Amino acid sequence: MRNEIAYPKIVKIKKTKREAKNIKTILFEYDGKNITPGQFLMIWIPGLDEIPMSISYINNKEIGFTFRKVGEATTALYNLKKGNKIGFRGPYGNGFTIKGKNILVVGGGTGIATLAPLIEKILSIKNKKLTAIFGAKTKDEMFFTRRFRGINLKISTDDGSIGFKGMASELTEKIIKEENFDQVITCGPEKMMKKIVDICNLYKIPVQASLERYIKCGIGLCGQCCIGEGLRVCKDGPVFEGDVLNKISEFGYFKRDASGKKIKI
Amino acid sequence: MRNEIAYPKIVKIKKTKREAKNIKTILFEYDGKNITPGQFLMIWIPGLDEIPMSISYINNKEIGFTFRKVGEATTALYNLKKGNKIGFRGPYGNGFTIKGKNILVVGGGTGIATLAPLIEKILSIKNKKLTAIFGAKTKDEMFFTRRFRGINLKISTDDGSIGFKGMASELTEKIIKEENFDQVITCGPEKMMKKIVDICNLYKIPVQASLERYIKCGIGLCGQCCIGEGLRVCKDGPVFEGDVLNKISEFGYFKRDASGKKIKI
Amino acid sequence: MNRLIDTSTKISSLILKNPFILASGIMDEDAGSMIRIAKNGAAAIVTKSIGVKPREGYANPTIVEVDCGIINSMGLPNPGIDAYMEEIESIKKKTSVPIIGSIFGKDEKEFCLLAKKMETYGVDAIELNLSCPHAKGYGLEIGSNPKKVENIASKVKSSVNIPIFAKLSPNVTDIVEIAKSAKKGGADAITAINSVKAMKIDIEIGLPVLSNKIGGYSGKAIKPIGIRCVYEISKNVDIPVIGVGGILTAEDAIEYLMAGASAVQIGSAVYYRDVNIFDKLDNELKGWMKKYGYKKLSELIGLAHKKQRKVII
Amino acid sequence: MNRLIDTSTKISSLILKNPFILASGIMDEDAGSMIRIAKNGAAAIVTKSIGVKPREGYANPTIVEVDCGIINSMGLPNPGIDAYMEEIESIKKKTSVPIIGSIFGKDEKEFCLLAKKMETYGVDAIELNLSCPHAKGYGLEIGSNPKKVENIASKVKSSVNIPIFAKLSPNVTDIVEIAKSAKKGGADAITAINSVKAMKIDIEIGLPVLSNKIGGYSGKAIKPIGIRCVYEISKNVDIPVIGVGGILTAEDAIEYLMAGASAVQIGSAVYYRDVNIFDKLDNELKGWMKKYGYKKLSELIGLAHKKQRKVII
Ligand SMILES: Cc1cc2nc3c(=O)[nH]c(=O)nc-3n(C[C@H](O)[C@H](O)[C@H](O)COP(=O)(O)OP(=O)(O)OC[C@H]3O[C@@H](n4cnc5c(N)ncnc54)[C@H](O)[C@@H]3O)c2cc1C
Ligand SMILES: Cc1cc2nc3c(=O)[nH]c(=O)nc-3n(C[C@H](O)[C@H](O)[C@H](O)COP(=O)(O)OP(=O)(O)OC[C@H]3O[C@@H](n4cnc5c(N)ncnc54)[C@H](O)[C@@H]3O)c2cc1C
Ligand SMILES: Cc1cc2nc3c(=O)[nH]c(=O)nc-3n(C[C@H](O)[C@H](O)[C@H](O)COP(=O)(O)O)c2cc1C
Ligand SMILES: Cc1cc2nc3c(=O)[nH]c(=O)nc-3n(C[C@H](O)[C@H](O)[C@H](O)COP(=O)(O)O)c2cc1C
Ligand code: FES
Ligand code: FES
Repeated sequence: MRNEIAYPKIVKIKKTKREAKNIKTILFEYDGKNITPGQFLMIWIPGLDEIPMSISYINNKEIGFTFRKVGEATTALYNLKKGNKIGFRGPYGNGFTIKGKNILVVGGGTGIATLAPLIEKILSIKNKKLTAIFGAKTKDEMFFTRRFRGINLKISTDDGSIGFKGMASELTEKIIKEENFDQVITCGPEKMMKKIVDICNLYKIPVQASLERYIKCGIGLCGQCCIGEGLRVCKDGPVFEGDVLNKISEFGYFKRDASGKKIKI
Repeated sequence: MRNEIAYPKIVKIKKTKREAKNIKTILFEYDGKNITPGQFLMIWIPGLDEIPMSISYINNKEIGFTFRKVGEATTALYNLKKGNKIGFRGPYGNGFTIKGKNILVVGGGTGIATLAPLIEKILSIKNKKLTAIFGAKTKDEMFFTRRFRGINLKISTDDGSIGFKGMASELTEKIIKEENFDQVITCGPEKMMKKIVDICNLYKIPVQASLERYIKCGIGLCGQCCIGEGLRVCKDGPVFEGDVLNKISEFGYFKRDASGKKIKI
Repeated sequence: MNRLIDTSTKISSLILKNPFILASGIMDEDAGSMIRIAKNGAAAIVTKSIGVKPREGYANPTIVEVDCGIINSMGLPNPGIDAYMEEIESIKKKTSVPIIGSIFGKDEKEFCLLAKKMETYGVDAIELNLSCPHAKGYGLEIGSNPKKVENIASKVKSSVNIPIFAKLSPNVTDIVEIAKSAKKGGADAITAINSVKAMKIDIEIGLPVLSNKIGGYSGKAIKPIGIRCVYEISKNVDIPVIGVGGILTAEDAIEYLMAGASAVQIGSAVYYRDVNIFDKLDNELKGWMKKYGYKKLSELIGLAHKKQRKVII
Repeated sequence: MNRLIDTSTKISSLILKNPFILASGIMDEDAGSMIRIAKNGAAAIVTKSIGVKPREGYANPTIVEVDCGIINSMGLPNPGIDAYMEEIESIKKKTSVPIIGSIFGKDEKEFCLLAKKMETYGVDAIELNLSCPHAKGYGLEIGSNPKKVENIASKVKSSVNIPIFAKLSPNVTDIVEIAKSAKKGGADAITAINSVKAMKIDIEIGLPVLSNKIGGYSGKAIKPIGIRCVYEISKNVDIPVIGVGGILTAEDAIEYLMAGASAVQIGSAVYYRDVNIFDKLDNELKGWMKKYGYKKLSELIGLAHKKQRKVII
């Protein structure tokens, strides 16, 4: 019935790739055919931690995830080499649902990694039109700009070191004013996603956003990651529709730390 | 993988039949298509006991067992009526293997019940020739003599109240002398079966006998029913080939009580 | 048709529309989740176990699925009793389903403080977590000592005016002795069982999977242990018992009821059968009762103690 | 190829060709069964637990299979120590595989008498059953008391010249405390775990299935409990541990070895995988060791204690 790997599967790292400053990809052998873009894995670093990671590469032979070095666990991952072993369970969560013909995808920071397999999937479907916006703080942190063929990609950086100078959300509003989109899909910092959802509300465009919350069980049991009326980011999400997010008062404002206490975003 | 019912299935008694003095059959709904003649059930009388019973009726709609009232559990069974509930697990054990063309079946006492579905099976196979001997102490205890169509049935009673006067084993030797059998199959008191196996050894006829030992687990785990070099009557048996029995020194002489102590047969 | 079947029950002064209560630690750290569970048919909700101070719990992995269940060592993460006021108050605004505040402390003082605050926030009963198998200085370390259990129960009892339930662990030599102590102290009901101390080692890595190494085993595998505990307690201690441990189906719940439980809690099954399990269980229960000719839940409760050597059934 | 892999091990003075021992109570009441098991590759055999007098055990049903295991309450049936002489003597004639005589008594006197007779009959070691979960006055009722355990171990130790193993129950508040007492008394090794106190109620009948109502839970479901016990004991008590509980595959056995066991016992799996399981397990073990680059069993034993926070693997 359940399709996911429930008990951590141990895999050897097949390849690691530096994508940008402090950003790396880890790839390993696994048949990704049943994975939906937007789903995530729980990556076990034995002896250290287990953390959620979106799947950034999906094909029939290997899958991978792309991460920024931010703390202990991601630093440990950053230092791993080909042949080292990690565990994973999953895929967990719902993943994105592609709707309509003309689609705008907006990624900010490592959110780009989450959107990458979605972009590949949209590009593989006939009669879809795709525009993508990738935002980063600065040029050094931008990645995946050359990964996709035949994509209409726009870039923004906060400091203007490459592409549009400003926030990805500003560029989004600019583009939405110029073109009619059937759907907007976004993943990135929550403040950015909140702005994009608000813009889509204004322009009445269906929107999906992929959220991050502190994940413990990853299987919808412990309640650690709940938002709104008991929506579990790990199971009912991480992707939510705009009209669901509109009812969640904490979206863009609060999350919960590992103790369950509310903290500002 | 395993085909049997591991946890007691509760069934309503569909019918009870008196077969002879102190001998009754209990029937209930169950598809017997995967049962081999010679297999047995563990019959649960809730609140009282659980005892082994050979399956004496097998068809696609109902199955049944036939028993003699000898002690507390069988008396309780004897008093049950249509609609009462019992539990069963199984079928357990190996069952008989039919070999050759001309077969002699020898039943003594309730051993006749164990052989009944085997007889029906042999009768249903083309090109088999079947002779059966049913032995009992006296006429009142004889049963199943009119159950089978087209059977060559010979009867013996210890007191001669019906049929041949004497032991079923004596009648067996008499018949074996007169006719060439490819196989002898027997079930009944162990002393009788021992004699029949010895006769078959003498006349070099392949023989199978179905043994009884005190059964607890019924699934080959507890070791209660072991004979010879760890042969479990409940799992490796209850049917054994003559050449196996020839190596089991206790066959016909000793069994073990519920404590595992040896007692004379 | 099922409307003729009455599955309501009661534990002390709590009236429950059905016997299915959400177990502590399952989607019950925040108001929103508990409201969702209430809307899905749970008759009552036990909160996450709350302590005096915020606690992050153990590092991940905090949970691992094994063949017949789940082993977790969350480590009692909770936002602390003060932050919890907001959660209880907002549930209470949105649902009338009874809320049972689960609390853990290191001594009777902490338990009393927590119980009083919970009562002020508006919970309908208190569940004393005397049984968490993996938190040093808490839970089982206290709950395996009959004197401490009696003392905590009696101090909490005299501090609040709502019923108190003692949640016990099977990881003791004699659960009946602990249950008796809880009753002596004034507990209004016993909840049994908490998860069973267990461990999973990954043989390819050569390390225990959970960061805390030892965790609590829940799910299908532990049901026969829970049934035994409930049977023993309800046979020997004359207060209601709430059964918990490995309930996935209505049949599992019925087994607990027959063992002597007046209600049951659902934990890991929220994973196995998802959040809408509560309505499903109540429907399955009613269907079963109808099939076997039972009309009221009370006919099932403790049945396995009543029928003895009844041969003809 | 597998011949290069050495799976031999030792417990006290017993040298075992592989780590797989037949557990007590499984096809080991008579000589014939034990000879069959020895021929099927078991490295040693523990006999059925034997007492001073013959005992029939409880009425049937004595066993019931549940979702993830088996619950039994045989009730320690055995022919009595005197009748058992014949069995041991005839095994000893036919096999050189070490025989471990399991015994149960109501006090140290009975244990000593039994141990001495077993030694005279020719067994290679004694296993003290301090853990049967369902026999009044025996097993767990003694084995949950640290003083009694120490006393029995020390009296038996000074009565015989063969190694003695103490078989412990997980149904105690602190198994490490009991293991320490056993060691203090002179036990040469700890066997853990016996089956877990459990119950199955048939809901259609409304009665516990087993005639003794409560039984011992074995099989797959209890493995995480056994692993936890072995890990805790081997971490805190410095004598060899024999792991038992829910071992069905070589991987299960490896988990026990890594938790600290020097050998393992196989019980219920004789049902799940039949009597030829011993050779199968040794082959699977060798195959696994080869795949993962281990050459000797000692490299696996206690591994989960050695590797700590080793991030890069
Ligand atoms: C569904 C989901 C998908 C994610 N996908 C990616 C991805 O593709 N690439 C990427 O770089 N990051 C991703 N993240 C975030 C990533 O999990 C954290 O950056 C990582 O856990 C940090 O761990 P650390 O020990 O290095 O940092 P720490 O110093 O421990 O923490 C840094 C930050 O990470 C957060 N964090 C730590 N542990 C967890 C946890 N168990 N669950 C959620 N957040 C945690 C902390 O709250 C803190 O804000 C994702 C998060 C979620 C919820
Ligand atoms: C494989 C097998 C198939 C059998 N098939 C039949 C059958 O088809 N018809 C029939 O009438 N009988 C059959 N028996 C025998 C039947 O099981 C016993 O007659 C019955 O158990 C007696 O129970 P009781 O309580 O009435 O008698 P009790 O007074 O308890 O005992 C009477 C005799 O039955 C034996 N017995 C009791 N319990 C058991 C047990 N658990 N296992 C084995 N023997 C036991 C006793 O050792 C004693 O010799 C079979 C036995 C076995 C082993
Ligand atoms: C993830 C998780 C967290 C838990 N947290 C708590 C807790 O905080 N307090 C508590 O008393 N029990 C806690 N428990 C135990 C459950 O309430 C319940 O007693 C146990 O899981 C057995 O029931 P189950 O088999 O239905 O899950 C937790 C269980 C799980 C699986
Ligand atoms: C049918 C049966 C009988 C048992 N009898 C005994 C016994 O006599 N003495 C004993 O120490 N343990 C006995 N045990 C317990 C086993 O030796 C073992 O400790 C337990 O079953 C757990 O191991 P397993 O999961 O591999 O079966 C028995 C177990 C079973 C299933
Ligand atoms: S992390 Fe446990 S429910 Fe989502
Ligand atoms: S009755 Fe247990 S092995 Fe046959």
